[in-house]
Amino acid sequence: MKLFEYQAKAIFQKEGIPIPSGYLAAPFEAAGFCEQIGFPCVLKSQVLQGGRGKAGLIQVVKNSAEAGTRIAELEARGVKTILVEQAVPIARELYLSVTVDPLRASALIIASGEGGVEIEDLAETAPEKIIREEVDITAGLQTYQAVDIAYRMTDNPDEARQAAKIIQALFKVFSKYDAELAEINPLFVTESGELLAGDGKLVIDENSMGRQPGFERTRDHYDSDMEYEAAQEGIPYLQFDGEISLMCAGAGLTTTVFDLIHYEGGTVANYLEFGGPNYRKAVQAMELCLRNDSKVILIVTFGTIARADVMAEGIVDAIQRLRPNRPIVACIRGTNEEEAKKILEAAGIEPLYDTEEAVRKAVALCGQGSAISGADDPDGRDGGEV
Amino acid sequence: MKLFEYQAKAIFQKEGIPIPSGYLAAPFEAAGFCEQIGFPCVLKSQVLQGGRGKAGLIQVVKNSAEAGTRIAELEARGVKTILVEQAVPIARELYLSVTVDPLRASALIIASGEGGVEIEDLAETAPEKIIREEVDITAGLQTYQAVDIAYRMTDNPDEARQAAKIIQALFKVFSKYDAELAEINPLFVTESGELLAGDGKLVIDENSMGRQPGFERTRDHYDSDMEYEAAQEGIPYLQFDGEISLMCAGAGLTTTVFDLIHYEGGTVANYLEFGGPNYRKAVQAMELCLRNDSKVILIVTFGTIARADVMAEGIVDAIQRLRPNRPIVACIRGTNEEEAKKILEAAGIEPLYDTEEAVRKAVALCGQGSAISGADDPDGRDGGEV
Amino acid sequence: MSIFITRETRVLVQGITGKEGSFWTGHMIDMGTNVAAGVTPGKEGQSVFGRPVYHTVRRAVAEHEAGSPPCSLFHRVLPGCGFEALDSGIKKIVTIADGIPLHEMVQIRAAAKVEGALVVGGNTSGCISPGEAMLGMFPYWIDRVYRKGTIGIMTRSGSLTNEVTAMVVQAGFGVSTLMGIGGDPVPGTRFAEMLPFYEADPETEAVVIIGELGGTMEEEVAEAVEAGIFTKPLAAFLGGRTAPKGKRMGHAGAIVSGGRGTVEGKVKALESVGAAVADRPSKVGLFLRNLLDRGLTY
Amino acid sequence: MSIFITRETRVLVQGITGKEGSFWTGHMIDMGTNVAAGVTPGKEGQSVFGRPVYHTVRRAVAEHEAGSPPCSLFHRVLPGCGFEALDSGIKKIVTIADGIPLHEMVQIRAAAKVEGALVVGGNTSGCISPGEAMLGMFPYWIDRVYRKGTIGIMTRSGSLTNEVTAMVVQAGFGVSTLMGIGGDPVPGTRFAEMLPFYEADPETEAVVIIGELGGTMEEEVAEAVEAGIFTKPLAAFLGGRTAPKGKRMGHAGAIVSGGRGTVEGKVKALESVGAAVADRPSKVGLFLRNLLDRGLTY
Repeated sequence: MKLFEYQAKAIFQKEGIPIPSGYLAAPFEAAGFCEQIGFPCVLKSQVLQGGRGKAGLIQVVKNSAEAGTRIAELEARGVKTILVEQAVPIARELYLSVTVDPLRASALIIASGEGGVEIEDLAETAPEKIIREEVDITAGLQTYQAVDIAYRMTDNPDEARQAAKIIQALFKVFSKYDAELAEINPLFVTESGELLAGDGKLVIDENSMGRQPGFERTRDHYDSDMEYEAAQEGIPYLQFDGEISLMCAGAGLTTTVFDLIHYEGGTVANYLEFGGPNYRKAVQAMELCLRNDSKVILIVTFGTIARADVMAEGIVDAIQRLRPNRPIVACIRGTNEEEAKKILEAAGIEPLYDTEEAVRKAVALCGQGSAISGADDPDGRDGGEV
Repeated sequence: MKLFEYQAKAIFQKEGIPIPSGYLAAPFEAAGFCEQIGFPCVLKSQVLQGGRGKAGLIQVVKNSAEAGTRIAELEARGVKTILVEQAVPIARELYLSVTVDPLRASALIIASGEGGVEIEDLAETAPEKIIREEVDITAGLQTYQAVDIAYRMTDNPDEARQAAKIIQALFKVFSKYDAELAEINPLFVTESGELLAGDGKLVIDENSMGRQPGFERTRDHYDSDMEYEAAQEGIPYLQFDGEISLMCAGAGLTTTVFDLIHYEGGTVANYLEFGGPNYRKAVQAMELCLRNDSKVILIVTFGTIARADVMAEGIVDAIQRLRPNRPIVACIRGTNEEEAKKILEAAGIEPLYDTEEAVRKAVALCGQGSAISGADDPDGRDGGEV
Repeated sequence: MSIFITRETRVLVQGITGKEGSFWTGHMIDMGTNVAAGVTPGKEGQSVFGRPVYHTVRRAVAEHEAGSPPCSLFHRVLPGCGFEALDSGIKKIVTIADGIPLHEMVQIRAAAKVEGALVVGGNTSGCISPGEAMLGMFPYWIDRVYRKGTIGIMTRSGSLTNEVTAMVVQAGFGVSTLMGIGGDPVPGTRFAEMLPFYEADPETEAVVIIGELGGTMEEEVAEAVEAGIFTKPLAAFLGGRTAPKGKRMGHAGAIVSGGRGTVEGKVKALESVGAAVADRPSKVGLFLRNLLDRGLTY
Repeated sequence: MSIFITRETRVLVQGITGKEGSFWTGHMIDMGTNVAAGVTPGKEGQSVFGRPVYHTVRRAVAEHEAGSPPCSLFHRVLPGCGFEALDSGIKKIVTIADGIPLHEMVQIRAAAKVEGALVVGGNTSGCISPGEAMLGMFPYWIDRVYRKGTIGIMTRSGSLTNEVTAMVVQAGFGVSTLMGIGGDPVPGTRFAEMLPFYEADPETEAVVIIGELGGTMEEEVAEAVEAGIFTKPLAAFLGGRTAPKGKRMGHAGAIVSGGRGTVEGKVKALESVGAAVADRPSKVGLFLRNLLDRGLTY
C-alpha cells in the first residue's frame, strides 16, 4: 500500500528525519496556510500518482494572487488535499531509499550524492554515482554502514553526520513499517547546510497490513469510484473504456486475456479478478461489470481450489439475479469442470474450453450489439442495478 | 541492575504476561489492600535479596488479624514496600527463564514442567527435566521454538498455548530491556488451568543502562546507607564489620587483597574500589573509609591508565584535607610509580611495592591501635567528618 | 524420473489437520506421494489418513529418524513456520502459505541460502510430477493438463499454470515436473535456481517458463543459459504485453519499474539466448514442437 | 615469536584521533608496533603520528589492500563498531572499548564465530608481546612487569594483570604474549579458545591464567587440557576465595551462581588436569619454577 506524501513525512518526522515545515489543507484552506508560512511556498497535491512535478501537481507560488490561481487550478483537477510547505532554499539534492533485493535476499539501501528527482537519468548516465549497500534484514543496519554511505554521499562531515542519522532513521522506518520501499527523493541540502526530506514515499507490504494497523485505503487511493467499491469487496478491479468486461480468475490469466483481446482487435471495459478468495463472489463481480458501458462480459477461469462447478453455479445465480443486458461468454475449466459444463448448459450458456476461442467470440460479439434475453436496456447503464 | 518483583511484574504485564492481581503498598496501607483483595492473600516484601520465602519475607495470611501481625513483623524487619497479592489456588508450578549463554553466544531459554521454586534441586536430581533451548539473539525467538518449548513443558494443549505466549512475551522482555536474566519462577498453573507469573525477576545489563532509561537505583537497592552513598559517587563499596578499610584499584585486585587479609588473619571493614574511573576520587574514597570503625586504611593499586603519581597526589591531598585518625598503608604501583614514590615520601608515607607485604603490615597494625598524628578521636567515629 | 520429489520422497505436512491441509494430503496420498507425518500444534496423537500428527516439526523429525523429509507447508500454522522446517534440517520445503510478510520471506530466503536448502513459494500451489508424486495442491485428475511427459514447467502464476500446461499437453507433450515458484514478490527459490535440477534430470527434454511482467527472474534465466548452466531447449510464455505502464494489475511482482522488468526486456533477453517466447498460451505448444524437432534433427 | 601480533602485523586503530586513542597509538608505535592507519568518522585526511586517518574501516582497508590488518578498537567510536571490523574482513580484533551492551556483545561473538574471526575483549587493555608489539594499552616501560620471556599470560582482570605478571617476572621469567580477554560477562574470545595459539607458539613454555570467580571459563580450560588441546605446563591464580557468597564484588562475572563458577569448583577442575593453582599472586612465580623445572628434567 502506497502512502500519501503527507503520511510518509509524518512517519519520517516521528522517526527523526527532518522535513520542511508545512500544513495539510483542503483546497479552501490552502491560501490561508500560504499566508501563514509566507512566500515563496509550495503547493503539493496529495495524490498517489508519480511524476507530480512534471504533471504540474506541485507548484511553487510567490505571492497571494499566484497562490489563489494555482489552488483553484489544482482543485479543478480534482485535488482534494494539498500539503502547503515552506519553500526551502536548496543548495543540492541527494537521493536515498531502502528497498528489498529479492535476489540477494537482503535489504538494499540506494543512495546518491547527486541526482535527486533526476536519479533515474543518473543511474543510466553515471551508474558509478549510485551507491548500493546491502543490509542483512535480520541483523538490521549497522551504524558503520550508515556512516560509510553518508561519507560516500558527501565529503562534508557536518552533512555526513546528518545523512548518517537520516539513513538510520529511514532504515528504521523500513523495518518498523514492513516497507517494500522507503524513499526520500529529493533529500535536500539547504543553503544553510541542513538535510531535509523534500519528498516522502513509503510503500507498505500488502502481506504485512495485518501487523501494520492504522492504515486504511480511502477513496483517494483509487482512480475511480468503481475501483474503490470493488476494493471494498476485495475484488481487484481496473477501469478502462473499451467494450469487453473481463471477469477472469487470477492475475496472470486475467492479464493474458487482456493481451489476447487486444491481439484480436478488441478493447477492454474493465479488468476484474474473480478468482482465488473471490470465487464465490460471482454476483458482486457481475454487478460491477454491468455498471460498465461494455458490450460483452467475458468469463475465463481455469481453477484448482476455485472449483469450476462452484464458479458456474455462481454465474448462473448472478445471471438469474442481475438479468444482464449483454451477452456472456463463459470459458470455465479446472477442478470439476464436467460438473460446471452441465450447470452452464442447463442455464442455456454455451461452455467453452479454449481461452483464445472465447476471446475471439467475445470480440466478435462486440461487433454485433447485445443478443441475450433480458437485454431490455440497450445502453447498459442500468444493467448493474439489482 | 536487578529490579524489584513489582517492577518486573509491571513490565511482564505490559508485555502480555498474566500476573496475579495485587497492590503495591507501604506497610501502613497493606492491611487495607488485604481487605480489598479478600483472604487468603499474600504479603510479598519488596526487597532484592533472594530466598524471600525461606527468609519469611513472603507470608500468606488468612484473615485480618493475621495480616496485621505479619505486616507489623515485616515492617519491624525494615521492609518498606509490600506487594499485596491475591492467593491464587495453585495446581502446579512450572519454571521459565531467558538468559545469555556466553559460551555459545546465544540467548538461552531454560524451562521446566516441574520444579517451580525447587528448580535448582530438580536440575541436580533430574537434569533431563530441564528444557534448554538456544535462541539466536539477532534473529530472535521463532514462534515454533516457543511452541516446541511449551509442549515440552506440558502435554495439555490449552496450557501449552498459554505457555507459548508467555515464552514469547518473556523473550520480548529479555530483548527489549537488554536483560541479563528474565525469569518467572514459579510460573503458576492455577486450579482453573490458567498460567500466571507467580514471581518476576528481571536483571538489566549494566552496560545497557544508557539505552534503558527510566530505571534508577534508590536507597532500597543497597544494604546500607554507606553503600548507597558510595554508589552515588560511582564508587563500588561493600560494608563488612572487620578492622581494615580497603581502598584498592580494580575488582580483581581488591578481591585478592580481601583474600590476602583473611589468609593473614585479618578482617575487612569495607571493600572499596578506588581505581578505573575513580582514580581521582581519593578524597571521597578515604572519607567513606574513615566513616568506618576500622583501625587501618590499606591502599593497593597497580595501575596503567590510572597513573600511580595521580593516585599518590590524591591520597596526599586526602590526608591533608581529612586528617585521618588511623594509620595508612600505601602500596601504589604502575604507570609513573617512581613519581608516586617521591610524592608519598615527601608526605611522610612509606611507599611499599609488594602487595603481600602491605597486607601483612596492615594486619600487624591492627594489633597496635592507631599511631598516626592527628588521631585525636580514638574510636574513629568522627574520623570521616571534614 | 522427476525433480524435487519422487515416490520415495518422505513428506511432512505442516498444517495437516486443517481443512485444506487434510483435503490435499488425501489427494497427495491418492496420487502416490509418500506422506510420512503431519504437524499441527496441539494435535499430537491424532492421525490424518493414517499419518501421525505431531505438535512440532522437531518432534515429527525426531520420530522419523531415517532421513529428514521434505516438508510441504500448508496454511501458515504459525508465523515463521518456514524457519521451523529449516531449523529442523529439512532441505526441501514447499511453502503453500500465502500472505507471508515480505521482510519475513527475505529472512527465510536468506536462511535457506545459509542452510543450503530450497524453499519454494510462498503463495504457490507447490510442485507435481504427474504419475509420480505431488507436494502441493493440483487437480492432477484433469488429464488434459497433468499428463506425464518430458517437459519441465516453471510458473510464477497460479492461474496461468493450467492454461499454459493444457496447451503443452494439447501439442502432444506431457509434464516431467511442474514447479510453482509462487506469486509473492520475493519467492524463496527463483527460476534460475531451479534450472540445474531440470538440466540434470534425464527425463526432462525441454523447459517452459510461465513468466510475468515485473522483477528480473526471466532475465536471470537468460543469464543462466548464457553461462551454460542450462543447455536444453527453452520456451516461455510472457503475458502482460498490452498492460498500460504503471497500472497495477494484481501481484506486486507485476509493477512495471525501471529498465529491467518490462515484458519487452524479458522477451529480448530470453530470445537473445535462443529461447522461444510466446505471446499466446497456444504458441507454447507450437514452439515446443519446433524446438524439439530441431533438437532431434541435430 | 609471539601470538596474535608480531612486529610485522599491520594494525588499524579505530578511534585513533581520540585522547586515549592517539596517546596509546603513540606508545604502540614507540614500542615497534606496525600501525598502518586509523579510523575516525569525519576525520579523513588528518593523520596521527604520520598514520593516515579514514572515515570508515572499509575505506581504510580499501586503501591498504595488501592484507587486511587486525584492528584495535579504542573507545567505541560508534555503536556496533566491532561489526564494522568484522564485516570489513578483519580476522583479529581487539576491543578496548568498555560498556558494550551485553546483547550486542553476544551478537559480535556469534558473528565472529561465523566469520572465523577472533574478537578479543571488550573491556580489556588488549594484548602485548614485550619486545615485539602491542595491540592495546600497557605500561610496557615498567620493566619489572613487561619483560620479554617464555610465559604466556591470559587474564580476565585489568587490575590483577600487573600484580600477577610482576610476580612471574620476579621469579625470573618473562612474558611471551599477555592477552587480556576482558572483564565483561561475555568476552568475545574465551581462555580455552586462545590455548591452541599458545600451544603452537614455540617460544611459549608455560601459560598462566589469571581467573576470577563466576562464569565457566576456567572449567573450559581444564576441559581443553583434558582433551589434549593444550599440553604445556599450566598455572593459574584464582582470587575471591574468601568472598562472601552472593555478595557482588565488582564485575558481573563475579556473581557466584550455581554449581559451576565457584572458586572451589574451578580449583578442583584445574588441579584435576595437573594445573598448579595459586591462592596468592606470589605463588604463581613459585609454581612456574616448579612446573618448568619438572618440565626441564623430563
